[in-house]
Amino acid sequence: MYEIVQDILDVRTLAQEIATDADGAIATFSGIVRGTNKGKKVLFLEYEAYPEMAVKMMTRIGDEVKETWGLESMRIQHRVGRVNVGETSVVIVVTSPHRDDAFAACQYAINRLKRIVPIWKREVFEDGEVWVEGPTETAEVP
Amino acid sequence: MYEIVQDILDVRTLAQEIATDADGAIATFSGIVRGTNKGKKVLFLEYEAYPEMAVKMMTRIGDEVKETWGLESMRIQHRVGRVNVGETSVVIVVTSPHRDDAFAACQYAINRLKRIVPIWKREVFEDGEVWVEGPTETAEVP
Amino acid sequence: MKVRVRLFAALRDVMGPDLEIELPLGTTVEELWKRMVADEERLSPFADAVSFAVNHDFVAKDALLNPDDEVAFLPPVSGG
Amino acid sequence: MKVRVRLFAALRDVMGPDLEIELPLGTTVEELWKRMVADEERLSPFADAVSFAVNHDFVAKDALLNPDDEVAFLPPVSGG
Repeated sequence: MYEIVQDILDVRTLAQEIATDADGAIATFSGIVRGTNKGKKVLFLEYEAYPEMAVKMMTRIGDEVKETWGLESMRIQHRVGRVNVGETSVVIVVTSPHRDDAFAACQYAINRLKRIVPIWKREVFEDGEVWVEGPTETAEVP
Repeated sequence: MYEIVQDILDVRTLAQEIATDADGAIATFSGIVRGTNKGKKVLFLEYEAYPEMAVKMMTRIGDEVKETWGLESMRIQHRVGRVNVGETSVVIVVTSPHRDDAFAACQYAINRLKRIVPIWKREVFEDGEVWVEGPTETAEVP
Repeated sequence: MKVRVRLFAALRDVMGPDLEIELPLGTTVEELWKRMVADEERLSPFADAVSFAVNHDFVAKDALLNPDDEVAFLPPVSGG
Repeated sequence: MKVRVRLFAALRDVMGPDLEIELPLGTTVEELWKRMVADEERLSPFADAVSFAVNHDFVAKDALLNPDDEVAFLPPVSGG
């Protein structure tokens, strides 16, 4: 359900694997690599993960979604390695009986992922590269 | 961009057709046919549209999304005819530079579609069928 | 004047998809609907539950009809 | 006792991915980090910017380490 992958499946396949007879809604989020950042042309991104902990933290997000919305049908795939401009780096799929829950859970999951899942991206430009740091929350336990 | 169709394209294809270099987020909503409604087993749904007006109203929703979030990259496809349990009846795809806008616009669009787009569904059960009516808003101009 | 009337879902089951109706100038969309309900008893369950559309846009009930308008009486929509 | 230290992103560029470190019993995760920063000048830019994880879970800075723990010092994450 929660995976660090080299290649992301398409969202229809992911959704079909989790949807049940009671579900009427699928909400998905896909992160795609932008061609520019702060005015600089991005060539591609390189993602690195702490895979064991990343899966554990994505599973925790799944538990939080289950606790808040009662939904057990969520999938997250995050790529590592090189991801080119226009390609998908992360996909979150939530299926639910009702659409408001699907949207809320999906949006919660991507926001949470960006805070607690140990994955880092390096932006590669024509003239160099840089590790991107998320918002700092020093030594906090998220 | 806004279509009444016999078959819905997969969301990846729809997204690829509208995403630009500046987009970093894709939010999608898919409506799928539930196997039961109010405890009764649903065999399938039959959707009927007023096609010319449906496209016009979906285009209006697109205009509203553009006005509110500045997003021009939305697609909506809604099926007509028989749609079986587990199949997708409607898909909305929004791409955006930022994820919060993508979610908000996508959620707005499906809520609005369910109020103003002239499409109706008939639920077919083992022992009969019934036209489903949305919330009544008599002679109101939505 | 003549207008075209289009009907959908439960209303289509009663009336068929399409009518042409001859009306006096100055008729409002609500007056046309009331006349149709008076003429066809099976429309009475829907009397207070339709929205009015003219030429593919919602209109208020007091909208005046014009020759060759395409009028539609819409049950509460249930797409999605 | 021995613990394993894993490093990622900019920290990995400085230190490599993986270390084994011998520590006295009763060492906290923050004490280990301070010792590493003291030993390796190139870690100083990150001194106040890491989160602590032990055995794949975030921990507070005063968490005591145990033999064979897997410790990680995490720069602010930037996935998504």
